Amino acid sequence: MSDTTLLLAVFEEIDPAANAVEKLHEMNIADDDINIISGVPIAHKMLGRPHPWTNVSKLSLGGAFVGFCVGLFLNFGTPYLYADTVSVGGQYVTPVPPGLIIMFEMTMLFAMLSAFLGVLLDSSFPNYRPLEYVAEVSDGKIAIFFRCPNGEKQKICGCAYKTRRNIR
Amino acid sequence: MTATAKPYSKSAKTHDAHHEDEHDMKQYLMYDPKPRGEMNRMVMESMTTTSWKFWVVFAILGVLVATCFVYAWGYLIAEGLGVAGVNRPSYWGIFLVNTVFWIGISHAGTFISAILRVFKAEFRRPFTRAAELMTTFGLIQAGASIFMHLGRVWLSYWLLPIPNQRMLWPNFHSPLMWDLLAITTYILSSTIYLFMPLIPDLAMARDRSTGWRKTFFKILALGFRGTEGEWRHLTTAMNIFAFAIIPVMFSVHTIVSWDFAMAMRPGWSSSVFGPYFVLGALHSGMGAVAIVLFIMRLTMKHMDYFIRKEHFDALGKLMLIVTFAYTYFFFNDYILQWYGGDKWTDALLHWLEEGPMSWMFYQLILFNLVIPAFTLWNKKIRQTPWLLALIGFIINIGMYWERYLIVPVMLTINRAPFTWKLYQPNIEIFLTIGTFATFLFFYMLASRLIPLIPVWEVEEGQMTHSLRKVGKAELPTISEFE
Amino acid sequence: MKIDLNLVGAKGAIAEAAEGKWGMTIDQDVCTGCQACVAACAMENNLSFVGEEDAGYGRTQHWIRIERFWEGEYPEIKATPNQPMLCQQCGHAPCEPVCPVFATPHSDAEQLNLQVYNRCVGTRYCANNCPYQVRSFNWRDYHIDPFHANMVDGKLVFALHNQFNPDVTVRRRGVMEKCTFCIQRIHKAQDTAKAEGRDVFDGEFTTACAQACPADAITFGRVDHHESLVSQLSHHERGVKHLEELNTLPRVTYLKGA
Amino acid sequence: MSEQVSRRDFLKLAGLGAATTAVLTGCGPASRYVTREPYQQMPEYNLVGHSTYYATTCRECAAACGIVVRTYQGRAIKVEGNANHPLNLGKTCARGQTSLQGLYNPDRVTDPIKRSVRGDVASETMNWDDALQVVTDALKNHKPSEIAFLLGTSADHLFDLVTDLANSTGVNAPVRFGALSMFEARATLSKAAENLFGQAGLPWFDIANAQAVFSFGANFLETWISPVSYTRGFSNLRKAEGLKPRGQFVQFESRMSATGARADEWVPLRPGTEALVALAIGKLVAEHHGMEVPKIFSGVDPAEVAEQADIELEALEHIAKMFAEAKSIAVPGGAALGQSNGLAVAEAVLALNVLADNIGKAGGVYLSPLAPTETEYQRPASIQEMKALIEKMNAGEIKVLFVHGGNPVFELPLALNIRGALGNVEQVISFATFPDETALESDYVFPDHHFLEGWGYQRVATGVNLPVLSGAQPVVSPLYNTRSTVDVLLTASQAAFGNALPFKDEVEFLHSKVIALMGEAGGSFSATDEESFMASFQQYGGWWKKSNGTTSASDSNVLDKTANAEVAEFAGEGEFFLVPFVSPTLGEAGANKPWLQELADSTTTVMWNTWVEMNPETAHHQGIHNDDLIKIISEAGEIEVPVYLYPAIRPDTIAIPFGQGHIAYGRYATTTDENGNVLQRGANPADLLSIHFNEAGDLAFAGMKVRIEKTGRTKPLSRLESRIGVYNEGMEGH
Repeated sequence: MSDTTLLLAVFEEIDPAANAVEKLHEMNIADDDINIISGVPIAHKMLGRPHPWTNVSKLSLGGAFVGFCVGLFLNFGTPYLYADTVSVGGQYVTPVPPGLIIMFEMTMLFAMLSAFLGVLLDSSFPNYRPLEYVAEVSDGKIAIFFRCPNGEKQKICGCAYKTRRNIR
Repeated sequence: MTATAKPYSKSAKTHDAHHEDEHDMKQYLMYDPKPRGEMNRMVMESMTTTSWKFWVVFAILGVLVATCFVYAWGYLIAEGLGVAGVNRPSYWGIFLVNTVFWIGISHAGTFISAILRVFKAEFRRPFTRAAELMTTFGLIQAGASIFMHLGRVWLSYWLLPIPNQRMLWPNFHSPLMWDLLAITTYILSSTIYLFMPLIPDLAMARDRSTGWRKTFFKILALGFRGTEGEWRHLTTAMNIFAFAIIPVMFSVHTIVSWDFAMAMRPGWSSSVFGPYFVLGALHSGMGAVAIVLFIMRLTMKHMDYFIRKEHFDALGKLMLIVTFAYTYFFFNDYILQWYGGDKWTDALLHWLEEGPMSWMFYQLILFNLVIPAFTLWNKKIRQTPWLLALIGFIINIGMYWERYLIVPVMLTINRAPFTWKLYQPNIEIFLTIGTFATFLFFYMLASRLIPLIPVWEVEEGQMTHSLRKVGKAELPTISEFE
Repeated sequence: MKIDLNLVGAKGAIAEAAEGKWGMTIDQDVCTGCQACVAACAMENNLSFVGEEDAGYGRTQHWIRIERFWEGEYPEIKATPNQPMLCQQCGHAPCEPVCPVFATPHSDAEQLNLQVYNRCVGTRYCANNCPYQVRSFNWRDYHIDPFHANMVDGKLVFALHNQFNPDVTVRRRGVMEKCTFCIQRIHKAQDTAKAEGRDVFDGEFTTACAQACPADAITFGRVDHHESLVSQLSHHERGVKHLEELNTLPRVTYLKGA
Repeated sequence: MSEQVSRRDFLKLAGLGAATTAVLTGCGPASRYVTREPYQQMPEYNLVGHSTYYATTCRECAAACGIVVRTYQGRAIKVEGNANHPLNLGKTCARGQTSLQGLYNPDRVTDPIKRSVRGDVASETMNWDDALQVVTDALKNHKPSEIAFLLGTSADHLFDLVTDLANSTGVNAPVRFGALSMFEARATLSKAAENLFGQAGLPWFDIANAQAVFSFGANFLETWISPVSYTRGFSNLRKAEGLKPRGQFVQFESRMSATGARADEWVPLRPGTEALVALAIGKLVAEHHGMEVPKIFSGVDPAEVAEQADIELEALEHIAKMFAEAKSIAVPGGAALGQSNGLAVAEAVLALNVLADNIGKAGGVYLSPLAPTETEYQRPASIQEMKALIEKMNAGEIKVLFVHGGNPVFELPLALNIRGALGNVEQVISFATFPDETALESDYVFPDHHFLEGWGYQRVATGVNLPVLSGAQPVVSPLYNTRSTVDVLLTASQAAFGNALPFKDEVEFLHSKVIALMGEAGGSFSATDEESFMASFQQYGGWWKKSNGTTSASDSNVLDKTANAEVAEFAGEGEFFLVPFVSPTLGEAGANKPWLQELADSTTTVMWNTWVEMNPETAHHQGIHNDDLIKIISEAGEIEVPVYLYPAIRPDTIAIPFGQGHIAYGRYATTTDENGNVLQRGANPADLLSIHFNEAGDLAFAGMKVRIEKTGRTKPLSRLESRIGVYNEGMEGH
């Protein structure tokens, strides 16, 4: 790490930011070394960035399956945990229609809980350690952090419209 | 973007003046953009500018919470339900009226934020948060009301899907059990759904505050910065929630209606109760949103910028549609009972229409069907905030009456006419005041602690707007980022 | 554990043997409405009295009540035959499935509706769903209201508590209760019979209400033993089940008409 | 004998345990209700967890039903009927069932007390030695003629003891009184039997074996004379068995009673016309049979009677036809006898039975057999006799009055002013178990045991065609520092008069009375030695003859008598006939049993209060609604009662139940305001009664006209029934 420098560029508008990203690409700075922070969710296509990867959907799907199984267990499993089944109102011990309700609710609950869990895991939330950040992004500016070899710092700065400061 | 379209982004201001009607422009938040920093400042100011009037109201509510909620509930628990008005045959009383009512209120939040989000209805943006807060706080009141209703609330954990000491699990045949699971699902998911879009705004507030507020926002913002990945995870999850929470929302109120409809009782046993309840919930929820928006606009600084006539207008249209849909289901339920000719249902209808509570029945029709249907078609009325709030208030009274009629008044009539007794609320009145006070108390507290306007969503909306020239006219177009 | 697939189902409920085990007949033609059954039930089952105000408001704790209506106008007016209404111990009890905590399950052994007081959390759904409206809820701690006590040496002494039947639980506030067909007497008789190596014979015991009834309007016993008196009476041509159309399979047969 | 005494001793031991361990602990689970009995204090044959059953006799009314009390670890748990007892055959009424709430009533008098100011609740506790001295002094320091005993209708052994005392020392013979006997007009019934059949006593009506019952005001399914026995009779009447058809039942009365509510034909005749209607039916029946109309019936014209009675002639003829064509029985009773012509009513109705030729036959009228140990029917005092006693008291002829078993201050008409008369008595000593109104007006209360704690016997006056002496024994040891009045009187009289009553204690006295039956043939059990006989007497709950002991009456000349065919006279001004009736659930003294208060009245389902029944049409014209508090004004007094719009009462009649209106008698019989002051619960119709008698000396309690005034206030009545469901209130269009 010591041979790289973290640089920050802050833009008011999307178009210059997109140009800057393009320039960085031209300078052979990999997408992995660029981190863009914005106050609104800017689609990756606008800045010419690769599609960000996320686990949220998969986790949610997995949660849904777990929830379905929990519902299945609650309705069709628990009544058989006793030696004698408890009968009520002449109904089946494990009736299907109410079971559908239980399974639906549990599926949705677990799906949503795990989607949220996915957000937390994927974004490493909560995380209170200081990380590269500028408060201006929440005023609508777009910040581009990028990592470049120490030697190319000047060159890049010359190309960039503006350099505020680097972190670390 | 097409060549003819002019972006309505921040730089639009610097463009040559459009000769648009200024007044008309003011109706639309999206066409009246301000820089993000300015909006941030306004939202932060609205949160921190507190007049003495606020504290007076807040103190009164605090006293009401302490007396009508905390003390009254403690008294109820200590004395037993004898201090309430429940009796045979009205074993259920206002507590369940309140439960249904608050769950109904809570539906508007989800409806506005999830359905309108899925259908990309732009006008939703500035008030999704206010509506979602209603969902969460309304559900808290609904949950509290259920617990007030229980005869032995200290044993309510026996309802949880865990085995007791003797390894006995709860009974999943019971609609109350479905209800418990559905409401739990709903309260958890809607709270998360409130929280996720709030994270960027909390981060914004974190960056703009000092002292204890900074710590508070820092903890709640979870360390959000706004990286591409964070946005991606967040928006993905929000999309999942938006789609998943809609069926959950429908299921919750349907299952609430099944608490009644599953019972072997005249008036209750109706297959239309599910959608009827859902529409009723939306009806009262929309009305409540109108009231909340009106109050926010009236009392909070800068809110007249964010909440405009277009929002009241759009809300009014929604309310009108819901009114028609509600009327349809109301009539559907009524004619089904009316035509059936069953002895007991007949008696029930007589009771509703001629009994001592018939005034409630007629007010229901007037407040829920007639007044909204005959006023909301008028654009002027829709665009007048206080009028819309008033109509929302009337609808909510009507909807409260509807639940009151369904729970204790309908319970009076059963198949054992020897037992028919009228229900008269007792301590429930105080506890009802208590739940309303608690709701408002929480809401006022929240208005000081969290940004009530989702600034990033508003900005996102403004960024997606543009004017497109068609012939001589310039028409707004909308595109989503995704 | 082997799962019995007959217990899993989506279609309607399984019909329990229509007759059940214990049953009762009430001859409405001879019932005089004297309230002896109500008093006997109260004494046997530790029912609490609720006082004037609550009683008038529909909070009486009667497990059995005598209903009468009017027919006609003066002077051609008649009181309808008295109808003692108590828990019908339905085979398909609407109260049972709606309880979220299994506080009112069905006894497979005795084919009665049980009420498990210490499991009850007081949702009162069962009472709403009872078409006969025979469940009563403990709205207050009636039994330990200090009004009934005397202060003796600085302590509250409830003289009336001496009368409590030790075989029956005393209920506190927040709990639903209802007629149990005097299940404590059923069990006692069964225990005695078992100890003596025989079956319970017809008429060996009866419920408190039937025992007290001066008009002998109430008969209790095994409806599944065809030679028993109650079984024969319940097949009487005057026999009617209340709200039979609801398919609740009530175990109480009313002998109507004359 | 020693066997019983020793058992009594160990019962006492067990009771001590009960008293000391019955103190409840503080908060906790439901188990706090369980009080435990130390093992070492259990009677030797008691098994822990097993119940012991004792046979005794119910004294909630004078009928003397046999009961079996289940006891458990020294506590009485449940009253059951004594299945062997011929009167009630194992059945009980609600008042018998709740007698345990009398035993364990929190308002019992627990110690002998002395009251310095009569009528003041304040009193001081005494010990029994001082109390006995008070009684001894009272007996010793007064002339025997200045000493009087006012007893209740139950506890026959006490009555016998005082009678013996009167016979041997010259004190006034005991006077017995109970509100029930007043409202049943027992003296009238007894007098009618004497006039017609030559023998005083209560007739017994075998309705079970009749085919049609015609009751003139007799509320035999509620409180009348022996309700459990008559209810069984009614049940058997209704049950069709084999060739026996279901019996018919016709009731004549102006207000539908719980008994009338069960009738096939309910005939709301104008009060005072019962005798005429009975005679007219007799005439029509005779004509139906084509026989010569007997002299007794010949004086009436059915058409005129129908008009006087406000009924259709066709209805009368229809009823007469029913009477003629079935095995019929006519029963006189209740309000019909409590009128100026009550004796005529009783005679006319009994004459109908003679016409039906059912005297002494199955399904007919018997003269009740005399109970064992009885030489003649000893009926309670009529109000005329009570009035004589009160006049004696007012004249200062009575210096000491002993009161036991009744509550005359509450039960007697206010117009008799017994409270004032007590003021003229130097010393009033009450033996009350409960702090009732009479005890409040006494100088001393020396509490007797509750009947479940005491010994005794009770004679079955009527209700079964067997002579029955019903035995009583303690089922629990006395809860409080109470003492049997018999023991008190034995001790005191021995101190005052020497050996006037030579018995060691109550048990020895009982023994002396009961053992006389040992030699009688045909008894329900037999024994060769006295101890076995007494043991069996207690064990079976009494002694009775196994075969029919009814005497057949001579009815030869009855139909040739002349009947007094006139309408009753009514005292007072007003537009309404007043019908007071005994509350079917409370009886005369049930108001302090909370569960009796909470039982729904059979006809109105009202609980915990007094109501006045009024025809809805009348009320509508007067602008009176349900729960309106109205003032009822008679020539003797006025009371305020809430209205119950009762659809089955004549428009010119109002009816009020007797049983409530206590200002003392414990927390359940009274109410309290928010400051804890004791208030009257309900109202007492006895306050309205003016003093007019029928020919037999019974009060013409139903022979009054009253007027009403609206007060503008309301008092909601607690009803079990739904006003919506039963009366369509709030659903007029339905």
